[in-house]
Amino acid sequence: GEDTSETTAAPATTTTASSAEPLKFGMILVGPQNDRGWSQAHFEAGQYLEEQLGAEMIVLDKVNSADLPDKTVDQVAQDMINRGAQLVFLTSDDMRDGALLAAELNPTVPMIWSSGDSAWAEGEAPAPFDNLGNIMGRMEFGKMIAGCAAGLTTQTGSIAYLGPLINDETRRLVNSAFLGASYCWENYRGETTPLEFTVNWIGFWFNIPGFTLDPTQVANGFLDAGADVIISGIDTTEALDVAGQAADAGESVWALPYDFDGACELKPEICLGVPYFNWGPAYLEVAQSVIDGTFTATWQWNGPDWTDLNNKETTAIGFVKGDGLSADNASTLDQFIAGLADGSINPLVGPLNYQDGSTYLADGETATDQQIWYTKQLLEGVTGPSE
Amino acid sequence: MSWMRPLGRVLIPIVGAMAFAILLLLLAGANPFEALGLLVEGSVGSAANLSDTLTAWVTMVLAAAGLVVTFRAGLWNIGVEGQVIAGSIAAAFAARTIEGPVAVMIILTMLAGLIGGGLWGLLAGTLRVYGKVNEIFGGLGLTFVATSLTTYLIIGPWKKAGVASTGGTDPFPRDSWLPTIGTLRVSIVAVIVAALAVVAVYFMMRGTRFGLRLKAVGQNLRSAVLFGIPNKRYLLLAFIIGGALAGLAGTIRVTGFHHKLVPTPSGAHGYLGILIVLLAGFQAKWIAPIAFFFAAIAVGASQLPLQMEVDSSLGGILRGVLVLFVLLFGGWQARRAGARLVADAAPPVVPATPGGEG
Amino acid sequence: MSLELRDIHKHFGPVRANDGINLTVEAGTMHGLLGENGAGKSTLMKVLSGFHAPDSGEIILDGKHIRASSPQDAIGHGIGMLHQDPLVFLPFSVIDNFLLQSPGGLRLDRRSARREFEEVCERFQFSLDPSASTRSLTVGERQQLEIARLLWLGARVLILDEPTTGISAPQRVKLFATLRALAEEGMSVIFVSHKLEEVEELCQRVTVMRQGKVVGHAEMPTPASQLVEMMFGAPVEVEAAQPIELGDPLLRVKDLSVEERLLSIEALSLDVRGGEVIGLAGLGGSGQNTFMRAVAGLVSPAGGEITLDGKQIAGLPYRDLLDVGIQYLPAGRLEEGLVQGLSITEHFVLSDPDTPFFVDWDAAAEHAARAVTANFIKGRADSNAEELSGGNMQRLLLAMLRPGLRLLMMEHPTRGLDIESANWVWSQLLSRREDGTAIIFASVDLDELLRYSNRILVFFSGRVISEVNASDTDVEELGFLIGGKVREQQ
Amino acid sequence: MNELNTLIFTATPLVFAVVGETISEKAGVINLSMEGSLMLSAMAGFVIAFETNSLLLGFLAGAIVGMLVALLIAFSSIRLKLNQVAVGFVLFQLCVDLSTFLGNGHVRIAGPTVQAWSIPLLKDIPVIGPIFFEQNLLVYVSYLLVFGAWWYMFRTRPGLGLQGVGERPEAAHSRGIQVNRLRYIYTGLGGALIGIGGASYSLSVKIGWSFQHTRNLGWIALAIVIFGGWQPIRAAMGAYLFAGLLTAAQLLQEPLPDLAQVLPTIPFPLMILTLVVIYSDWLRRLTDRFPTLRAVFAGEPPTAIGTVFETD
Ligand SMILES: Nc1ncnc2c1ncn2[C@@H]1O[C@H](COP(=O)(O)OP(=O)(O)OP(=O)(O)O)[C@@H](O)[C@H]1O
Ligand SMILES: Nc1ncnc2c1ncn2[C@@H]1O[C@H](COP(=O)(O)OP(=O)(O)OP(=O)(O)O)[C@@H](O)[C@H]1O
Ligand SMILES: [Mg+2]
Ligand SMILES: [Mg+2]
Repeated sequence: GEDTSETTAAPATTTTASSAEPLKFGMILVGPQNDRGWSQAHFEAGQYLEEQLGAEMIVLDKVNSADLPDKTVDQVAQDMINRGAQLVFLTSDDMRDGALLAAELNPTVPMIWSSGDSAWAEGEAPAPFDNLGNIMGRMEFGKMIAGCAAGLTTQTGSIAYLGPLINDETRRLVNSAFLGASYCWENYRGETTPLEFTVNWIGFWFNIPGFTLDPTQVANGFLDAGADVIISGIDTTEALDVAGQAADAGESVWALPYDFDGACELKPEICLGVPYFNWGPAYLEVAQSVIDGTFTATWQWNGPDWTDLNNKETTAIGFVKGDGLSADNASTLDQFIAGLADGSINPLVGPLNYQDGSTYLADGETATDQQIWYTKQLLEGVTGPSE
Repeated sequence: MSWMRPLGRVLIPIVGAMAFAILLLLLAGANPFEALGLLVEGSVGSAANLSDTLTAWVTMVLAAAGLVVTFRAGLWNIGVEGQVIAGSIAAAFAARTIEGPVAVMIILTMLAGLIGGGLWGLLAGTLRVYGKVNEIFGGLGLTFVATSLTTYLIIGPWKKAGVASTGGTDPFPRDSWLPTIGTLRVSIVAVIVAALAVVAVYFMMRGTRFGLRLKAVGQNLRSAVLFGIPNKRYLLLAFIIGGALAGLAGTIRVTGFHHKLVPTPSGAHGYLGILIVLLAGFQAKWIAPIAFFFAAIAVGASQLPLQMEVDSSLGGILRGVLVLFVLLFGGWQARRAGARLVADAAPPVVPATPGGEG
Repeated sequence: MSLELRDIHKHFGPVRANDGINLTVEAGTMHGLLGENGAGKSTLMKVLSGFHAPDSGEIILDGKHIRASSPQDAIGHGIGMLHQDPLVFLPFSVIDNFLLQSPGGLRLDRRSARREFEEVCERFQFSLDPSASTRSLTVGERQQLEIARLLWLGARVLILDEPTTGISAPQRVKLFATLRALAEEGMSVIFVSHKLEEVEELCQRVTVMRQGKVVGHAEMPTPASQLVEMMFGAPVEVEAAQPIELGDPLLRVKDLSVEERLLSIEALSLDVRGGEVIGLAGLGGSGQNTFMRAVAGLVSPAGGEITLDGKQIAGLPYRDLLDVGIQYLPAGRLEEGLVQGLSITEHFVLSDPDTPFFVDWDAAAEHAARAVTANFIKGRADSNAEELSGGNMQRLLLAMLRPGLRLLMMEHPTRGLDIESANWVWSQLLSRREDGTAIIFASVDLDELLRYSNRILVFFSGRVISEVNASDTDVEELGFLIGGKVREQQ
Repeated sequence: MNELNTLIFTATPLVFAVVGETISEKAGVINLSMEGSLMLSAMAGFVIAFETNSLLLGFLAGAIVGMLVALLIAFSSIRLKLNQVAVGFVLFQLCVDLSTFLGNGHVRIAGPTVQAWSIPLLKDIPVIGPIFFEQNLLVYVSYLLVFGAWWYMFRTRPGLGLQGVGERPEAAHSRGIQVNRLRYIYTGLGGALIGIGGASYSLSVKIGWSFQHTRNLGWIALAIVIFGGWQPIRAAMGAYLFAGLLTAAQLLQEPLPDLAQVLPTIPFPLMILTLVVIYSDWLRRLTDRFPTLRAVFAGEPPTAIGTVFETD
């Protein structure tokens, strides 16, 4: 096949797509494109690009070594480039090595490794490829809102978090949910007994029976142990399914799924809401820069559009309230969101300790981006393993 | 011509399997000929695709060649999958801990893989020979143990610095990657190793006393003892050889393809090896072409969702239906001919029963 | 109940096992069925009992045509068959065996079945424990279990296919008494055997088969030589063993003990000289085979010494003993002796200790073809072992014996063989003596033991209860020794 | 308490599957396709229930799919004399791929689910009631199935015949049992139960359908059948034990984080260990001495498992 790397030398920023032909871009998904979670959110962002730019998406889902054993991530990227992709999105934390290799082999093709930190000069592991950028949403806000909704709703004072595998990102998100929940529990409900906040990790982004813990079982276990709100951190919707069943059986329980704005639809009446990624705007901007020939590899960590959390044109992360959230709590939640927006509420200010008692943020200290991104432990008050 | 009949036995089921796949595609509302064309183009349509196909071919051939040995010894070595994984783990260990020039690394990682796979085979063999645990169940169990071990290593001792991701370990140092030519991904070394293995197994089974004795052990353990064959030793040896070749496949998966240890390093190539050997009627001479066909489907199928909205599982369906039809058709033919069973070449499935009379 | 078979045909592939058989059995009689190996006797009986469906032919029972196309139908018509190897279920208890596929409702009533079982057993003086595991029964007891079951189900025609091959003399006496009692009650008995004296003892009429056809009927008594001539088409000479000068002491077993699951051998001692033939007698499972297997290194002894030509061999595996001149032939020819799926050529290659690593297949095929001719094996060099008949399997096994053996051990050398094959087997074995080979064999055929042995060891429950010179004893005495009578008297 | 209730609930699909496979293997047919047929029937069960909005039709579809796969194995073994392991293995792979291909349009959508229903009176029994009788209908059916299958196998006349067929088919035949017909029936029945197990996942325990929704659970079920020594009650206990291990994995994650992910694979080493113990001389000597223990410990596979029976 024609190999684009032979043209070499020219820096990525000079690649210009002819304006006559529509942009072709590749979208590499780690899970199924219809997972009602992480992968579907990316897939729909791709469709958004097609709509907005008349661009053409080449998509391949289930790109992981178990489900697609005979292609590696970099080979898939190469296939897409060979098919004419001028921009490739590699959309999982798992794709780090493939992304770096693909970027190295195709220095003129712009690529985005989502949720990664390779282009962050101040990050822990910057990589020297100027055609590989990163995009991530500031989901810590989404998780704080989700936590708040949980804290406002819980009757038993016990909230559970269905965690995937353990890394910086997932610790960051658990801590955010915990901070949001505690804030609302204490400040809006005036409770003084500390909130019970438990996390169990299943071991991977989604369930592989026999190897990961079974999220269905874990979610059931949460309910058995007395939790009445489950916050999901995994790619799929088991937490909502299980809570829905319990609710059907007459129990008062709720859940918050994750990643995808349509996730509540499976069981709206007990869904408190869903924090989701809206990759569209950032991806659109990148695609436009490729068309314009102005692409530069940057690390983006985009926050919500506080003026309208659910504006699909502008926000990087959002939160859709669910039918399970009572009207009172919904308005309290809006209050919390407004506080986050104007900065009057910032749960990520010290004093905060890690689980082992060591200091995370000293009294009055506001967390830096590095401190938030590279979260090393769960916080004091969260039950569950940190590593 | 001796090859005409087996060819005919394969051709009719191929047509049947194709018909089935076309039907499915029509049901899914896709153009079947475009899809089948894509399968071909995606697997052999360009040098890059062909090289990807060859990369898959190498490991399938190695696993299948090892299976010929264990099947000959009457063993349903379904644990081959675990042996591939064990080889991957051992090779990864070598690649991560030893430093050296490329040539040295090739030899050491392959040696490690041979040993790792061989030991995993030996484990199933020990359970079979000394614990009377049927190799089907022992092997399946050990496969899951090997997978657990992989996951454990990846999120535990071999995790990436600062990250506990199941995506895989850090890539190995470049010196332990199998060298490739230009931008193609296939390694000539790997292809040569696989070809040598299949030829060696062919001659071992056909022309040597070892092959004959192995067959005697496979057909009737008790008679074999009375022929003075060291029964246990042969059974264990078959497991070791089969496991070692599978382990070599595992090595090439990690040093020539993934370049790191991933949770499922085998990519189910061990399981595919079983299908290949079933299709080949347990004969070494058919392995290489059938494995190529399988590799082409595996690699070509990834183009289906890229180009049209067809799930890549279609490739697996095509493969599965094909093997099923070949088996069924063979059985039907044998029945019609009133001849002895085609599947006779397959070892009888008799789970090890406790000795004694009966 | 009278029975008539008309023009029965049954073929297996190209083999015409039954080719137009006509046979009449009168009510209340015992009818013998004779014939060489492969004559089609078992096939005919399986057709009669519904196990095999005939290709064509009629079965007439008490004047009525019946269609016994399944065992169920046959049992319904009162036809019951005792197979050569009793078809019982080993892991089940005796009572469950008794009940399996008995008529009745959904629920199993083991308690009342037990009562009925005990009644049947009492009638025929069988002593079977209903709750015992079937695995622990001897072949004779398994036969009794089957007979009890068939009678309980109302069998009026009883077929017995070589019922005496696996049982001892006292068990045989008991079986025959049972059969006579049944015949007196009006039952018809069909008795298949290779042993003329048994047929003479029991039957009123005999039918002789050869190559799928009936070659004649005879009213008993008929001289044995005439029956043999009908069976083989020519008279068969039984040559007596010529006495031979015994050589030096060869094998010495001292205080051998073996522990096995159902049996242990204690403190067994034996000296064998070159050219000597030792017969091992005893009920099935009394330790004869275990003893031979221990000497052959197939079972590891718990204690004791075994020396061959003065060299310690206890604990060595069989494959090493092969090299010092010990060989062992098992009773299960296809189960343990030959390898299904391998050709005769491949068998010869396997058995040749000097085969090089790379096999010369052309030379091997030539060698095998010569051996097939020399040993009168009916088959080709490329025939697979399982295609051979029982007698030819035995010929192949003997043809593969190594040259220059010191000690040959054999289980049931002529079990299931017709007289002609049996003679050939023994002529081969006896010729080995001349090179000083000692022979140890186990058999339940008392004539065989008496005719060919120098000495006979009688086993009972893992011990040698007596040792007799073959010339000093007779069938009667030996038979009762085997039943453990001696022990009881002591 | 609650945990035990959940344990029973989540183990229920496995209970159906292991009892089904036990019946099939008892008759001498090993259905190695279980991993695939469980998955395909989970898919079919969900899709049909969703499209028709009828749970009953969903379960029926699951049962039919499971039965068809099983009958294909029986057919190729009985009529075509093919090796059961070979055919079962191929069908495993084929069914997994088919489930993905055919189920792609119904991923992660809400469909009908089996609703909880407590048994009046029984649910009020202290301790036991809340664990066993505050479940759904499927769970109650599984209780009946386990005891029914056990009773049928070991306490009835046809049950003895079923065992005979898998133990020594030629002996069963000589007694007038129609061996191959029974093998079709029991394999089909076993397959249907596996299919109901699959549908129980998608309609009751892991509701909905997604890519490889029941991955590895079929293999686990196969291991449990062996662990259960080919006895329905013991097999069901194995299924509950597996669910218990999952619960334990969750509870132990905090104190023993490294162990948590290993626990779900324990059925496999456990199966191997069971087989080693079953066949050990040590156990044989023990049960020889105390025959009553045999019912508890023994677990020999049906002797004729995997073999072909020909009458002519
Ligand atoms: N009677 C039998 N039935 C079934 N399998 C058997 C039987 N005898 C032997 N085997 C099988 O053969 C294997 C080896 O048997 P055996 O112990 O006779 O070997 P060997 O050649 O004596 O080896 P070694 O000298 O190393 O002990 C056993 O593990 C068993 O699986
Ligand atoms: N199930 C079968 N399939 C194929 N051939 C068979 C089968 N059963 C018997 N035969 C063949 O039919 C012929 C008659 O066999 P049969 O067993 O009836 O002989 P027999 O008279 O009982 O011999 P023996 O005295 O050795 O028991 C033989 O050539 C035998 O090989
Ligand atoms: Mg016979
Ligand atoms: Mg040994």
